[in-house]
Amino acid sequence: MDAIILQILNGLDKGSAYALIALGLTLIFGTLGVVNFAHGALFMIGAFVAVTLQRILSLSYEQIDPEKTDFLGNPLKVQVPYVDSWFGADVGAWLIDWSVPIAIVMAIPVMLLVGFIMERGLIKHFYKRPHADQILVTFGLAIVLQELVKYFFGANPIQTGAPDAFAGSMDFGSLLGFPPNSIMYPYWRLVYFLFAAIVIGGVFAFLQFTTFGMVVRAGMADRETVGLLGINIDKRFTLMFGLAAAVAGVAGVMYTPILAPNYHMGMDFLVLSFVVVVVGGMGSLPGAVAAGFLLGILQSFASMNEIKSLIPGIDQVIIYLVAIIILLTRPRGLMGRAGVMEE
Amino acid sequence: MKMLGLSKKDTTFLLIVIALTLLTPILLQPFPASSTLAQFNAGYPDLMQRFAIFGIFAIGFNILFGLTGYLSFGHAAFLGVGSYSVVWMYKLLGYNVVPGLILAIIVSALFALLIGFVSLRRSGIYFSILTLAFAQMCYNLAYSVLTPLTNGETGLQVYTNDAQVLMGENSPTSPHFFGIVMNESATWNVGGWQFVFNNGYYFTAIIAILVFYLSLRIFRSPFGLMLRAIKTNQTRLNYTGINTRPYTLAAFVISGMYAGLAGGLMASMDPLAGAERMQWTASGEVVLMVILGGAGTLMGPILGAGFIKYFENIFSKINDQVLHGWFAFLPDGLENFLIGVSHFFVGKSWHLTLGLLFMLVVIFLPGGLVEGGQRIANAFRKRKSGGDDAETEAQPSAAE
Amino acid sequence: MGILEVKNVGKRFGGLQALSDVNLSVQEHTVHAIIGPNGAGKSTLLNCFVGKLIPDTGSVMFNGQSVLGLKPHQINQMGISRVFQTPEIFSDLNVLENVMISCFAKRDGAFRLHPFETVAHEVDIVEEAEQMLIDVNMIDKRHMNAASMSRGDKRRLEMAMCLAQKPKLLLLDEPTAGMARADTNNTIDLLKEINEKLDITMAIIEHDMHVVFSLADRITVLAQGTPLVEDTPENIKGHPKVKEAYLGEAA
Amino acid sequence: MSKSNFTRRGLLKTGAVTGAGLALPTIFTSGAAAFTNEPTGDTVTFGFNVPQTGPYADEGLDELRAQELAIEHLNGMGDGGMLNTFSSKVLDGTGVLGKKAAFVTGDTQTKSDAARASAKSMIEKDGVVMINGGSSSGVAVAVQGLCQEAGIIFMAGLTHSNDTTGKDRKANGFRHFFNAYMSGAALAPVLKNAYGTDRRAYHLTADYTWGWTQQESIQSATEALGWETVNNVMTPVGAGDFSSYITPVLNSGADVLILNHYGGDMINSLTQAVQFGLRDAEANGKNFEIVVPLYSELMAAGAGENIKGVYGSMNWNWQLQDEGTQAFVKSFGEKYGRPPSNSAHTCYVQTLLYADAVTRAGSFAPCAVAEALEGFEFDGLGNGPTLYRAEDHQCFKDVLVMKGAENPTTEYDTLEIVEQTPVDQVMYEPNHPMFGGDEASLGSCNDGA
Repeated sequence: MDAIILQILNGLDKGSAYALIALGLTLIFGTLGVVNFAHGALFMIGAFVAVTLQRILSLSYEQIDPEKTDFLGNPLKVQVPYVDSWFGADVGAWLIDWSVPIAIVMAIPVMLLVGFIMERGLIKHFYKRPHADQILVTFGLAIVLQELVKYFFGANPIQTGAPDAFAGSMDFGSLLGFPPNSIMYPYWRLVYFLFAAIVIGGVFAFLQFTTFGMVVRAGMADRETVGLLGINIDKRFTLMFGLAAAVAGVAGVMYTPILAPNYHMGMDFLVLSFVVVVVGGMGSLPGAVAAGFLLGILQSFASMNEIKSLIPGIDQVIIYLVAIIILLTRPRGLMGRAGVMEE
Repeated sequence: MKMLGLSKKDTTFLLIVIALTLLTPILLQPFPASSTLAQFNAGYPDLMQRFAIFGIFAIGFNILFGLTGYLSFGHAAFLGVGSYSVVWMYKLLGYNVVPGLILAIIVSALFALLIGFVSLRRSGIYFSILTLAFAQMCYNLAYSVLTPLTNGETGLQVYTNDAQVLMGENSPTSPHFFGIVMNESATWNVGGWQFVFNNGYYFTAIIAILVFYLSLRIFRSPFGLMLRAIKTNQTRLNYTGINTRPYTLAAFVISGMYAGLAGGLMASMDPLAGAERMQWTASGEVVLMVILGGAGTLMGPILGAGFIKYFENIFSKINDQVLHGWFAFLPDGLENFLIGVSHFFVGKSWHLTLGLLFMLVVIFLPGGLVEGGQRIANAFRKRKSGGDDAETEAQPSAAE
Repeated sequence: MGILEVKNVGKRFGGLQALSDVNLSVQEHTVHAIIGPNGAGKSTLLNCFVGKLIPDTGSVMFNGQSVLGLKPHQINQMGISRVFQTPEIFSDLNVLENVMISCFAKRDGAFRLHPFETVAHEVDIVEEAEQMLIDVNMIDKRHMNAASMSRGDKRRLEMAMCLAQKPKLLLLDEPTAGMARADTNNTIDLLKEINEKLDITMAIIEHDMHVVFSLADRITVLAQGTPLVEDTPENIKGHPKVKEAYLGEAA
Repeated sequence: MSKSNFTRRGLLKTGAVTGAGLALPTIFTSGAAAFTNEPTGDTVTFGFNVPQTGPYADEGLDELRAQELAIEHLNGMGDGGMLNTFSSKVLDGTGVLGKKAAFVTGDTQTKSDAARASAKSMIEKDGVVMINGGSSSGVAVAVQGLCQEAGIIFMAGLTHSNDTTGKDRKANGFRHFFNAYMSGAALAPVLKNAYGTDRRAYHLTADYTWGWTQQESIQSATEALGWETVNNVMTPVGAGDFSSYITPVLNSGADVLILNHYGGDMINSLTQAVQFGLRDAEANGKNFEIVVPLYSELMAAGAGENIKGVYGSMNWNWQLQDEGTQAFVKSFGEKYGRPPSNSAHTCYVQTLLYADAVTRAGSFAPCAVAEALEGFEFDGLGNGPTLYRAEDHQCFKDVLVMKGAENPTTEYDTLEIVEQTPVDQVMYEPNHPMFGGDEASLGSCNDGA
């Protein structure tokens, strides 16, 4: 039983990441009608905003420590972060320690800006072009973005830990009446799940309760009408794209302590997130979220030894198997509408 | 001049393609071997073979995507299946490529029939994701659980203790076609140039010409017309008494067989079948080739395939040493600056250049490289004739 | 016994009874119009004929055979062609190719694997299609891309595609919707000509009374999913029930 | 064999081939060369085939640095590095057999197909006489097979699977790097001292050939100590999130987790295992421990603090104090501002070993070179006395057992050397069952052409 609850937690956690990426992808597709293969790259850029902030906070000057020697036998140059000398060692260390949560504050404007530039500079010219063109141009962009990141940050994963305050695990089982220490779950993963829930809730509330959201929802239901509503639709599209980029970006920031970011993490998530979106039903926000969690949980269960020993390799194919079954039984995914992306 | 049931225009076109293909070893070797530009020569057997093989793959993919508009993201699965078939035939029978290639086409057709039958129940992106899912399952399983069959990460290869029941005393010990050994070449030295005529290349090239001819026939056939009609308007086709499903399935199976043949040829040139051949990136690569070259056109896929393979093999090898060689005549500061800039685009950053080129081509040449070629041709023709007859040529039948 | 016999057809969408108890008989070689106010169920009924919808109750017999449960292409192969409200043509192909597809469908059936023949060598088909284009007066446009034509020409092309199949029954869904008066008159003339020259039955769904009364031999008036009356145009014109349900509101 | 197997266009670069007017059949057969890519000009070209794109690009970059350095040293530039400490003294900084050493590079992308494509292009287009480098066993086996067919020498880079010199060994292929069996054999005594003999191990294993041979080796080594193996779970390569494989570990009755992962997989699985509190947990009344059989500097850098106190093994480390190591670290450090990684070391050493063998053999012919390498005993290249065993072309030398440092002073000393396991303890028979048994054979060497 506790093993199952643990796998559900794992699944929710995986599902959070899938759902957040799929949410942004669906926002872009639903409103702008653009298939964005660079969405994974936005997730990756978000993660590297956290890395960059950590690097900035750790910017150091060199101090010669005559006591020690470096690998060539010369006196060791010790790196002292500027923040340490400005704010004192304690505050400095705290800032570096908390770089991931702080990066969220930074990531939102950065990602909005990235989204705006992408939409204004490139995507807007592709609204009327065939989906195949959109795929090719955004795929090209994704490659360019990840190669730039590789150029500056290298190919090796970069560790960006969670703040020490979130290190360790919470005794989740005792909340549910299990004996102590039977279900331990890392704080940061719980934080990630809560964070994802908040972001998803926020996006839905935004769409539900604001005028802007109403226009967007109207657009997702019927793109023609948005045109009729007409008041500066361009600006709204840009904003929409920025919002989707920001959602992907903060999802990336928060994921860094779970998965050390590297330059190709966007590509790794790309295929998966498209499967999620399609299983949920193209253009359906609730569908994307539901499919994200569903696939996350199923994947976790498929990874259990008991199931793997019955069907070897099931954990490697479960996502695809589920996608096939769902698409064959529900022609347009879980919550898709007719006619979207079927021509 | 008409032949092989083709119109005059198509016959000329085919003859040009044949000539270009057969002369490839010379055409791709424009720089003398001692010049610094020899780096850009592409006339060595492996790359020429790849041009032909990926040309076949892309031509086949174009029959599905270019004509019917169904975008498969899983064609790499057939490529892999084809390769495994050929290597297994090496292991069981011997190094003659014929049994393997036949098996590759049959097995990939069966796979395509199965995957196509299921996936074609849906259209649009749902179809794409279904094919992707099937291919990724094949890849993941081939990489891990199916290792006894595929030799996993290492790739399936021939061991000395394999059965090889048809191997005679004097049989060649590498892939051959009834004694014509694939990796043997003849070299021709003229002046500073050296041209390499490789058996394997000509074997793949002749097959490529054959399948190109087949695809030309398909494009011009009533079947091809129906496929183009499917892309345009399935509703009308249904209400015109046409059952579209068998047409799309036939197109899917044909393109799967092309892919299987291409995979088989890969293993015929180089007796190893790796699982990465089935990964989604490999499926994506052929999509890019076709779109980059010009989907739905006859030459586009071949151009796209050549373009991407050229980049992968030539640009990735330009390292600092080479750059220094090129810019050595410049003053030091400028030399270092230029090398620094080049760093972004060549050697380990060749992906970046490829990504940029994708973007540029799609932005400025929506019809792919073929459209670029047409524009240039039209510009020339306009200049010649004062721009009067360009209009009639600008509207070729969709399958130009 | 008509060529198309509709008996007790009913169709429900959720809470809405779209069709109930529809009985209809279209006689061979006649032009039969189905009219009715918006939402009367005309299109639903038409979709039941062509296999897009399957009625919940009743039967639809064409030439003595049931069409229920058959796919659109199977029904078409039985001899029913359909013209859409907005012309459905192959816009990426040229005009001649559009018509040739119909000819191929007529000759080769729902599916035939013919990947190595050459379209240009199918002399019979080409001639047949060109003759069709001559008949509809479009032969000079045969190499034009279908997408670049005027709406009237697209309609004419669609009609040609249907006629090229030599259907026994031609279904027309508001063939003059959105057309200018001149175009409408041209279409009426074309349809009249077809009706006179060819051995064909037509069923028309139409709003435009001008069209209906110019063409129809018999008229069925549909209201709220049920046929109100069925009669000749002369009789329908003065029918009180029709006036009440349909013409009345227009008056 | 009158026809050439692989063409030698690279020769032309050397300007040795004179232009012939018209093609004649005799030219087509080109039987002039004694072996593939026989260098006839005043330079000889080496092929460095390393990952430049993909997840192991950084590792490939470091290998390239080392190889460039080796070329410099061979040509008498720089400070000579390990040439000064190498026990064989035939290399004198005047190139190789009087020819200047040059190199070309290629991108393996860490994919067998791409690696073979770039290797073929080096052989066919650039006329290389040997290929060196790589960072995965799949690639190594694939390229080794190619070099065997083509008739040139393959010097493997980082490849740790038993198969490379086991069931997939080839007469033209040589491996300096250590292997999974050696890792297990070297780690076992250290693990025994640190954690005792009464332990229960849980394995997470990357689901591909290297993972399996690694797991098999470490399992047999630990079981020989008396450890029990609770479970062995295969994880998909590139899984990213390993949480669903890690959560069952704590309640499984195991008290040691062995991560048979490499690269990004290892960084993620170790980080996540630590996140899930495995390092702080107790099981069976003992501290729960994690072991990572194969370490690399880049993995250590990527995993950061999580590796503290975690045992693993390496082929070589820059912190070694012998003369050869110091010479190499000095010249590498001065050129690139960082210490070399162990895969860089292997690639550097392999280049020197090849050049040395050529010089001793007096020929570039692969069979002559192979003969010179077989059974070659040397010292001064950082690993102490080393033997290139003739039967399987595997180097035998001491193996380093490493531990994540508790208080690293710089980003380069995150690992510390715990022990240098002597070569005798990691020795095995050439027909060991894990290495293909009696069936495994080198075949005969191939000169090509």
